[in-house]
Amino acid sequence: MKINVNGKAEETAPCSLLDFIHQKGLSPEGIVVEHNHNIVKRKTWQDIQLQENDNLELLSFVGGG
Amino acid sequence: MKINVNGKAEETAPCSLLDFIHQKGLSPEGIVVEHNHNIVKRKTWQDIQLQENDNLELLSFVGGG
Amino acid sequence: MKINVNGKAEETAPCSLLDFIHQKGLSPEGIVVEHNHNIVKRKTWQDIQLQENDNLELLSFVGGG
Amino acid sequence: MKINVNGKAEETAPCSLLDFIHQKGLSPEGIVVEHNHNIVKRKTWQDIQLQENDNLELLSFVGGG
Amino acid sequence: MVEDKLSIGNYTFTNRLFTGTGKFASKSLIPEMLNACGSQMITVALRRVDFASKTENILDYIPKEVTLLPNTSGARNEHEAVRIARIAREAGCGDLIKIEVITDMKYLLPDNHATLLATEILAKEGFTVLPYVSPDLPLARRLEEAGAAAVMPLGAPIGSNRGLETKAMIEILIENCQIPIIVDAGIGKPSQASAAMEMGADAVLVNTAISSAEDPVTMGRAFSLAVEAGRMAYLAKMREETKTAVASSPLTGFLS
Amino acid sequence: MVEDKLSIGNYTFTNRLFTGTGKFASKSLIPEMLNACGSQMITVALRRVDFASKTENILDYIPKEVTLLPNTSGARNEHEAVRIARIAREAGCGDLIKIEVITDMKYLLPDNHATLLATEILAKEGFTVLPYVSPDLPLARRLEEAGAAAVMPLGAPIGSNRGLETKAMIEILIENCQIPIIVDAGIGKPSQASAAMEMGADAVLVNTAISSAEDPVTMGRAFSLAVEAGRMAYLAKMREETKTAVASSPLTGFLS
Amino acid sequence: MVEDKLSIGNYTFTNRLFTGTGKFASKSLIPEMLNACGSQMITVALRRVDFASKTENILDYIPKEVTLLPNTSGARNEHEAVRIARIAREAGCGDLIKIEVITDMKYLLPDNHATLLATEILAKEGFTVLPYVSPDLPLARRLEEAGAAAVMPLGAPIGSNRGLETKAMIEILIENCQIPIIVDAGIGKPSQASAAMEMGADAVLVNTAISSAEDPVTMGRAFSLAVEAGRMAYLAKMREETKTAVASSPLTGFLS
Amino acid sequence: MVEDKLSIGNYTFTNRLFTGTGKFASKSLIPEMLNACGSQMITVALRRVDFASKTENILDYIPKEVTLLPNTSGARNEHEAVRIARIAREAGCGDLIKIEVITDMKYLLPDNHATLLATEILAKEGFTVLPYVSPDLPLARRLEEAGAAAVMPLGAPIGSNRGLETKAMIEILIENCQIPIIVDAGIGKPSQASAAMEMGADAVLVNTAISSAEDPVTMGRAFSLAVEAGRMAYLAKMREETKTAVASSPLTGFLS
Repeated sequence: MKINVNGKAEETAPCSLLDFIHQKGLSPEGIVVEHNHNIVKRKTWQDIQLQENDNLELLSFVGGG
Repeated sequence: MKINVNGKAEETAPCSLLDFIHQKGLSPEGIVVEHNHNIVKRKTWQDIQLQENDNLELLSFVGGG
Repeated sequence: MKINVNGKAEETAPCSLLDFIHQKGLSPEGIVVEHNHNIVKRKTWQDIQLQENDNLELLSFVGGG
Repeated sequence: MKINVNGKAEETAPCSLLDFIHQKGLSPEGIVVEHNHNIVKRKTWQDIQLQENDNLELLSFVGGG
Repeated sequence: MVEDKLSIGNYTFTNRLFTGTGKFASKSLIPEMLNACGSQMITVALRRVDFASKTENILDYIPKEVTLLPNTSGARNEHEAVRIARIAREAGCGDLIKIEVITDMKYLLPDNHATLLATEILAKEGFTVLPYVSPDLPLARRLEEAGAAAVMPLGAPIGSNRGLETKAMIEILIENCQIPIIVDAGIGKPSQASAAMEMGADAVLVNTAISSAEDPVTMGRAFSLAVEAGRMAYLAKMREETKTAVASSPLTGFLS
Repeated sequence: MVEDKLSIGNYTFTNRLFTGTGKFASKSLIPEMLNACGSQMITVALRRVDFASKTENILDYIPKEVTLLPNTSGARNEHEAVRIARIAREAGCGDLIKIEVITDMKYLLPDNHATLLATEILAKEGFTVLPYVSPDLPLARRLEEAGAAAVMPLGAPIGSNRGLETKAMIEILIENCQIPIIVDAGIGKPSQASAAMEMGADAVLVNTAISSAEDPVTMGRAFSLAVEAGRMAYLAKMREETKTAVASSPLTGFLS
Repeated sequence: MVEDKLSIGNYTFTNRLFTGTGKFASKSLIPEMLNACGSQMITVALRRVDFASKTENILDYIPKEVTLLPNTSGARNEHEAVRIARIAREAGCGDLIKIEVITDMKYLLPDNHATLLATEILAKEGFTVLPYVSPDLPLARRLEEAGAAAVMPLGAPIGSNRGLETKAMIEILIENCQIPIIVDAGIGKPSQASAAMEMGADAVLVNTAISSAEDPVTMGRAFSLAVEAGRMAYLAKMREETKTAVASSPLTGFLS
Repeated sequence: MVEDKLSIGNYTFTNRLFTGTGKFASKSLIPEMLNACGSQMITVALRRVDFASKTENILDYIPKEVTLLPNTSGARNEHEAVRIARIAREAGCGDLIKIEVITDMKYLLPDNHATLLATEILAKEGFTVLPYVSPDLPLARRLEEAGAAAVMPLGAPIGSNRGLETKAMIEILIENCQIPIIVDAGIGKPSQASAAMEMGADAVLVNTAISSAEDPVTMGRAFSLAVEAGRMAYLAKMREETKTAVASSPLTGFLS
């Protein structure tokens, strides 16, 4: 199915948000997720099933002043 | 009758705004008047009859930076 | 006899420079002495007998920047 | 004969200082001359006959701050 | 050099020193000062007539050819500023207005945001608006969009004579704004007015430093010369500083 | 205002900007610049005639009414300075001499002591001596005793345009010397010349900032206006700075 | 001396140098720098994960005992700033937020008004809000009323190392605000950080001057010493300047 | 970082803040201050014993491990300076001497030439000579040739707290002298001491700013931290200023 990740369309098999993050090779710590424009707490990621056309923003902290 | 001039109550006989200004010993040039919160052009002063409880602001230019 | 100490004339009985310094109630440490315009080392003070009209400068360290 | 002009040796026929300056294509105004280390006034130039090994400094004003 | 004119809205000036009418020991010094410095625009304030002391009309002391710039001093917010501006225009002083909204009575610093709001309203009403502000680039850009005819950043607190203490921020306005930048407030010495012009300011407004000088007429003249000097230097392009020296006389020894 | 004259030795000036002839792109700019700024004294240097390049005589470009101030540039010690001074006088340039003894070729800083020694000799010989020095009060007092006609402290290295970097020390000279103080070297902007005059300098000498400007003629004019402005401000007495604001408009609210 | 603590909202600090994580040649320098300077709060930014370059998590380089101060860099208006703040809090970084709303990409000057609007919203939501602004007293008072925990005025453009160019306006904030004043941006040298503290600033935030130094670890230490020095001097009360000298040794001659 | 030592003649120091004993409200503050700041060299003056007031010996207040630097204050010429130096050495204070020859009682400015003459004599006699002078490169080079162990240029008049007013000239000394440059006199704030070290000074000497502070012990500590900070920054190499901003956070928008 098609979902939107950080502004780009991607194909992915149906899975939970947590699975998706692991597929991307990211470690959940220090990542923040907006799922369809709502911030979703880390502990809920495994319960969120990604749907066709979902919109994800995966954010993390970087150096800044 | 009682009118309000520059924030103070005053007694005056019924008269035109222009007459009132002359009574105060002011020369119309360089004076601006708010009559009941409306700015009134100089040429209309003689036609404005002061009424009981009218509110007048008589203003003029002073030094400023 | 009369000697000159720090620009002032003084009366004193004949004595050694060291005795004189003790008479003045000064502790030799941190004092420097010019005897007739020559700097005299501390260890020689006891051997120096003051003479009529001798000139002494007794100096010490004070606060300075 | 050989003379020394502004630090360089030069050949010249015997002549007066004034002639020499004209030969060099210089206009006397605004030029100052040291002849054998003495400043020589302009009016005397025509009377000065250059000798073998004379030393001349020909100076002029330039821009400066 | 082709004549160097400054346009503010529909007004044109050849003299880049603007002056003020505040704090002169005697009003009769004002026309003398104007005559000595050639300033073509001068500020005035508006207040209730004081019946107690029959104060003469300040306008009587300002030659007709000098443009009046009423200010909104006394305004504590945008609404009062707008009201004062309208009254001033009604008084026949034309449509120029210096917006001054001040709430702090110790440093008399302008309220930038209230000034922006007043600018938006008055520009729409056709005023030629000169807002007095603390130098701030994003604000200055909003003032431009709002239709301000110029921006008047302060150099230092009003009347303090402290000079160009906001120099760095004013330079940024000069570099990034399209409308004229007029340095207002805080300038205490001609050299500071000159420095403002050298860095590219379009004009300066000086009141206190002139009116409170021991000899205001001569001081007015001094400021106008300094402003002209600074402007000329800006146009004639100064060289950069160098760390080391650059000889003005030949570097060679005298006889080498 | 009664005319404000500056006397240096037997010479009198009404214009307090002195100029120099170094580094003009074309010598023909010199008379134009002098005409634009009204400078009444200008420096020149002395060097061996260069037979290779028939250089025109710099003096041909200086109007007769402008006083010449030969400098001793190129001198590495007091002896050379004395020799150059004597030659310059012989050349019919009068008895004015700017003593410049420089050994450091990077910052071109003057040798204060050698300058004092040359001053002692030349003053005795009847020269009107203007020594160029680093600002130093005890030295300046010796120069006075030696018969110097003025002291010329540097503001910054020659030609650096860095401005009044020695301001504090120059102020002390101004306060404590009887003879005129002429700020020389380093002034890069009219505002800096103005500032020097505001603090009480008697004159300034500017060469590089004028000759190396993109438009030297206009820049010359700018400097003369700035010097006049600073002098006027000094005479008209500026008020001190204040920490807080001092209202120029009435402090009362608009309707109170 | 009783311990000198700084409280910002519910947070307390004994070290008044705050630091940033931007522009380190290697992230591994960050913990070394923090260890060398003892800074107790450090800024971080938030951005989209870049799948291309698996960048390590900046948080892994910050010791647990150091407080995180997320900034809203990248925000072009108050709405984006609010959104970033909420995300940062959600990320478990606590409720501290440095509001940074920037539209000008050349000087990176903050949008004071948008910053005020974001502050009003976030303070209501329980954030400990540190707004980064151009120094402006009326604005600072509104930030206080809006519930800001401190005000962070800039000294000069971000990363410019130009120092305390807004000194005069920052001093006015310090004198007139109740909440802490933290000088942020533009500080390039320890002496400038020291000067900010001497005039009464409560803290300084330094990033570029440390991270872009040739030796960031030593530079971090230098800044922390300078900040401590300036704070101590402020508490130990310096004497005023005097125009003339004040002898430190007895003024009498040696033998008189 | 390898230990950073300063050698002056045969003496070596790890702390670059030198202090003075003048003007302490109570002499008992001196050892406390020394303990707080770790200064390793301190100045003392020499005067006639005052029989009237049995003044305690200043040396009793200086820990043995702290090096004494007697000054020649009170000297009006090179001869008195030489005499004082010889007496001080005789007193068993070692061969260090700060030459101070002052004739002007208002600004206490040093007599550079007399100081050079005294330096020539005392260096030949084996003294470790530290001459206190107005910054002047040609003079500093002569002091080097004469065998001075360091040069001590003034930042401003003694005790004035005016700071680094001769900054430009001191920078030139630092760049061009081989022997250590110790900024002495006029430093009023830690930030100024820091700035002197940042520009490459080898040490600073501070007396009045410490002794006349409300809390001299804390102020001593503040100065030592500032000096260390400035030195570290000099060694860690600061980046140059830039006109425009240099982002410390990513310049991209938040979600772009």
